[in-house]
Amino acid sequence: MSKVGTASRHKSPWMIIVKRLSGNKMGMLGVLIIATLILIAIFAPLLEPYSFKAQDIGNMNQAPSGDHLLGTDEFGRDMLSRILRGARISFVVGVASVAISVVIGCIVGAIAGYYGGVVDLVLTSIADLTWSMPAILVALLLVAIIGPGLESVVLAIGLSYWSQYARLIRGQILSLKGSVFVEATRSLGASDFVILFKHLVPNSISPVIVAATIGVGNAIVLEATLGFLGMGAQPPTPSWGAMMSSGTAYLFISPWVIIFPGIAMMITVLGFNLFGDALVDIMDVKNRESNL
Amino acid sequence: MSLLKVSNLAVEFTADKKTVKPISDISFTMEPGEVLGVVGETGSGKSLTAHAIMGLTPLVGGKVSGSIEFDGVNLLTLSASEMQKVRGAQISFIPQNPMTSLDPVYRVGDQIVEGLRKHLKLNRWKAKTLALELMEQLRIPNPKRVFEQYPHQLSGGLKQRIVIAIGIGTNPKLLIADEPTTALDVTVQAQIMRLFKELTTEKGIGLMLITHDLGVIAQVCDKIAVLYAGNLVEYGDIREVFKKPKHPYTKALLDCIPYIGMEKGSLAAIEGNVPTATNFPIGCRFAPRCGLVMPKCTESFPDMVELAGGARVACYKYTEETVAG
Amino acid sequence: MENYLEVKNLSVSFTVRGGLLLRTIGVVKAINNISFNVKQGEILGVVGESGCGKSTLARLILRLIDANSGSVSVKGKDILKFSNKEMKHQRRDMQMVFQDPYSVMDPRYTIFRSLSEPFQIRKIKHTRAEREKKVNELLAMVGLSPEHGLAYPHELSGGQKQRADIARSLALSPEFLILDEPTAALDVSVQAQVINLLMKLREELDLTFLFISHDLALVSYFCDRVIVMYLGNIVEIISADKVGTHAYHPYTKALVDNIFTITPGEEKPEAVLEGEVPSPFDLPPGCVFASRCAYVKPLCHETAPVLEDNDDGGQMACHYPLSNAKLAN
Amino acid sequence: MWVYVLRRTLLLIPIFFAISVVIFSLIHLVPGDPIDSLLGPGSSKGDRAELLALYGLDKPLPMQYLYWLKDFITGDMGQSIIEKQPVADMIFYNLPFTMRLGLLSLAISFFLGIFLGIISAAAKNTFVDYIAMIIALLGVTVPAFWLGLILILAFSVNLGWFPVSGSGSFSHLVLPAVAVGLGGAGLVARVTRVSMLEMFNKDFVLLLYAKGLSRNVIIVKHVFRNALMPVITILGLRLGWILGGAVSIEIVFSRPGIGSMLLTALFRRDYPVVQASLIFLTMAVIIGAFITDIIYSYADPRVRDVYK
Repeated sequence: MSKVGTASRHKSPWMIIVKRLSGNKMGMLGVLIIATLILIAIFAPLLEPYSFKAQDIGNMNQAPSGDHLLGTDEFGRDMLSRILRGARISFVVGVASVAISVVIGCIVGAIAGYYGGVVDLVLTSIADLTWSMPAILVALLLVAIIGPGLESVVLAIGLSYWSQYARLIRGQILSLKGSVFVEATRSLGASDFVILFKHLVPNSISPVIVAATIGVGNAIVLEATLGFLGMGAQPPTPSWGAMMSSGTAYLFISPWVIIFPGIAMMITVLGFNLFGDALVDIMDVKNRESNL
Repeated sequence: MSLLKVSNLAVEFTADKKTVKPISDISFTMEPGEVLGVVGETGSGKSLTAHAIMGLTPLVGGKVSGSIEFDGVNLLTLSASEMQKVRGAQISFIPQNPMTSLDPVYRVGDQIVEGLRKHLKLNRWKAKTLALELMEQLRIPNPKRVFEQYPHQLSGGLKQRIVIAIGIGTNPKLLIADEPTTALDVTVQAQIMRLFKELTTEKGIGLMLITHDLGVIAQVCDKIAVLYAGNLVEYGDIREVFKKPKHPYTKALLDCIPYIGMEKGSLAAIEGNVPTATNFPIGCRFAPRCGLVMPKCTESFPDMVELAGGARVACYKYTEETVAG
Repeated sequence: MENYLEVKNLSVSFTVRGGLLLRTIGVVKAINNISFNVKQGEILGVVGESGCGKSTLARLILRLIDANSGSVSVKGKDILKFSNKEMKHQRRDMQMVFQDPYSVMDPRYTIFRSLSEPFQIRKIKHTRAEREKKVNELLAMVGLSPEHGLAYPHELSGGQKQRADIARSLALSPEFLILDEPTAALDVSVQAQVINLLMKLREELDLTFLFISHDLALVSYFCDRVIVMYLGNIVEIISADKVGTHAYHPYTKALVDNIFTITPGEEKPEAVLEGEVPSPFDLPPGCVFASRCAYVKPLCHETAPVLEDNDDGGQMACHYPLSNAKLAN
Repeated sequence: MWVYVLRRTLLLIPIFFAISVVIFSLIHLVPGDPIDSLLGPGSSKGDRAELLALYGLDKPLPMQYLYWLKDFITGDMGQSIIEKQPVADMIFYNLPFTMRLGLLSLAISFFLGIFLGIISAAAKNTFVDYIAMIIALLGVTVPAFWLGLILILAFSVNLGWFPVSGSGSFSHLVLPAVAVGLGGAGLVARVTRVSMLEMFNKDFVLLLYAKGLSRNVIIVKHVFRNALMPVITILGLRLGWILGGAVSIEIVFSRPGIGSMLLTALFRRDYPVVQASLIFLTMAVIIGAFITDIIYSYADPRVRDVYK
């Protein structure tokens, strides 16, 4: 028998992922962007040069300058401060709504995949129908039902995106269900519960992690779009979407009110996408739908 | 002139600043019309050797060194477009898995025609006629119908015949077949091997048959080359090698194969595992598993020596004998 | 010798569905009315080409798939009638070693954890030290060291993984093992290691084996008796030492003749089978092998032969079994 | 094959019912009703009841649905409560604008996406690949409305090449279609690249090289042709995602269309309009997905056989 090496050299799948990530430049850039965003979200009040809601009638629609690095909006509020504060909202909305989607999606997907038959047919049809509908329409309608406000935006986005996770988990479980190690565990007399939660779900999780990472980016974009259409967080909450929405009226006078929040959002979403794309390679995810 | 003369063939891959050399120091020759069996276990580098000769290793980032003289021309000096004229025309290749080796979205007939048109410069009609003739020769039932079918509509045995038709249609001088029957059932395997032998003999095509199955080699080949962990360890006439294997590895390998009527308890095993390219041992790579290991086996690699009768073997047991004798 | 396992008239068919409304496209009789016995302590081989139903048979016996009809009796009790609870208990005694060592272990578990799982599923309470001792014993039994227990499956070679799978199957001290092509994915030199290991374990632990393989030479070496299957049917049951010389069924003989032996230039009787295995959908009446048989006669296309005893203590399903004289030619 | 197409077409009918039921019930969950906004202050209970009866809002919900369905099938989609004109007229006025925008965006998504995907897969890990993938990534990460605003700033305000807003001519259509289509192009490019790279590793590609075919022939005739299958699948599934951008884009460019009509109606709680436009948008997406599915099953011989 050849030597397998010492205990410290055995790498669990998780350790391999961390090691590979550190060698992936684009992935590390994504991690850096996300980490910066988290820090900004936490420390926004300390970083803001001005109060994000302080109005300054004398300095309305100022172009970027030494005083106001990113200019001011139609009420003379400092754009930089508002963008920093907006990071908090985007991050919270992104993570919270994805959490809702993932929980719903995983439950539906696991049930559909494991039990199959009519249950599967019904659940999959619903999920496919939801997935093919424009998320923005679903979210708009839901916000209209629940009423405006940040919480309802989170809920609406969460309910618009669950189907993707359901499809992923279902596909994974279907392909793993027939695999040899599941059969081996079953032949030992293991119960459905043990097989589903100790083997199938943990082995299905990689594509969900990838999808959720990129999903945070998608949720941030959807929140901004809702905000832009006036169905998101209500003023004076400094959501990036709402900022751009109120900025459209002054598009030709003060384009920076539109440009900078958009760039902030672009970098954020890019960060989540880069990280997610890197995870596809690193975790060796085969499912093509996970990073769309 | 030999049909193929491979000298000091080596392939290396570089990834993450680490270089691995899965095959090295491989030298052998093939005469026109000869059937050479290349045998080895997982990681022996037998498929890679075939890919290197076909000029397919650069596709996956492998760097080839040494020389591959085919019909007097060193293939490694040819440009990409010159090599394209050799591939599929003078040297054909039958890949490992017939089940997945055909493009799923084109009719199988068109896939035969594609190569014929490219290399023989035929028009569509002539190429089709020739393809149908080939299919007939390969005993494909109802060739006209099969021509119109897609790969998923054919059985494994039929797909393999189509792949063979693609290979021999251009009248190559050398056919390299990489585990052509491994994915098939024994009874189908026998049909295909018989076809192979007939066709190559009839057309005088040299055949390099790569397989892990010593039984197939014994039945079909004239010469045998035994690879272990990326090195050629023994080369010789098929009857000689099977009757009197020289290298301890060849001998041990032959003892591992069960046969009908074998006495219980007489199956020998080679202890240990085949090393992989990232952890090849120093010296003779078989030394850690060899029953006859000597101190110098683990120090340096033994050179290939030619014994009386043309057999060649890389083992210190024989370098000493030849030096002494 | 006493029978450990008795299989009687076992059948299963699979319905293949397709299209939008999952209409039935066809029915495959994967296992068609099969009966045989496994004697206590013997190694019974099952051999056949792909699609003959040998792997399905293994899964039916272990109730990983439900049979349509028939019975599987272990020591006289029909386990197909067992309740789930009784079956869970029964599984202790009957384990399986799988074909593909590359995917038989959960890739996220260390070998140690995979080998502990049988005890956890059985709710066998162990202290940490006891569990470690038990697992290390299992590893030692199959020629692995405690060090291998700390590895993840992807860090082991195919042969080592197969040893680990054998250890897993032995964890609950079974009486009976089904070996489903345990060496098909391994190199010959490693195959020999595993075969020798299995022979040693059988001696030491007094096991009964059902060995499934496509390799007739290996089966005839390793087993005591051999079942030859073709398209879901048993065509012959033959003593392993008679495979090469006393086959009654033309298919068994064809398999023997089609093996490439390692003796170069040995002249083979001309017995290459033409044609391919017919589609398992809607098999014609009569003998399943008739379409490829070199000795076919009109009767073969009309009625299916049944499995009958022959003079050599085996059984065959053939209207015109090959006489010994014929084989001698 | 035709039987399959027919079966799939018939399947659209239950889907239509399912969708209409869901949308109908969801809309009646929306709090507040348009009657309040129609009634001035100081109006009596009787006025209210009269209006409710006029719009059929006093009946139980399932009844309302059946009435609505009967009318809808006969082409009567009711009256807009706010605009006081038949919903059908509003839909048929707005629909062509959205259709034109949608089709041109899809064309941009498909052709630009495929182009970027092929060149980046063919030149994997080179400068060209990185540039193509950055464009694709930007397409996916940037919201359509923001891109629309930036395009206005750049091409209308600064360069003056295209009109800022409106809908009269083809030049009005260019910027909105680019803003919507770039997101789809990013998606298509990424799927094309991944699926082509996957195809490069298939066994059959090795045989193509061994046949002596040139790399370009292999890439275009074989690898791309095979990679197209998953691209079509994903395109069908994500049609809604690609066209979702059109809703906000119609607002940005002040274009008429189902999207902007829906949004206005949603704000004013104009049920009949919201309902009809949601159903039209959703059915458009589903019919689009249905068409791609038919194309897919025709293009892949393996799938074609299953449905024979």
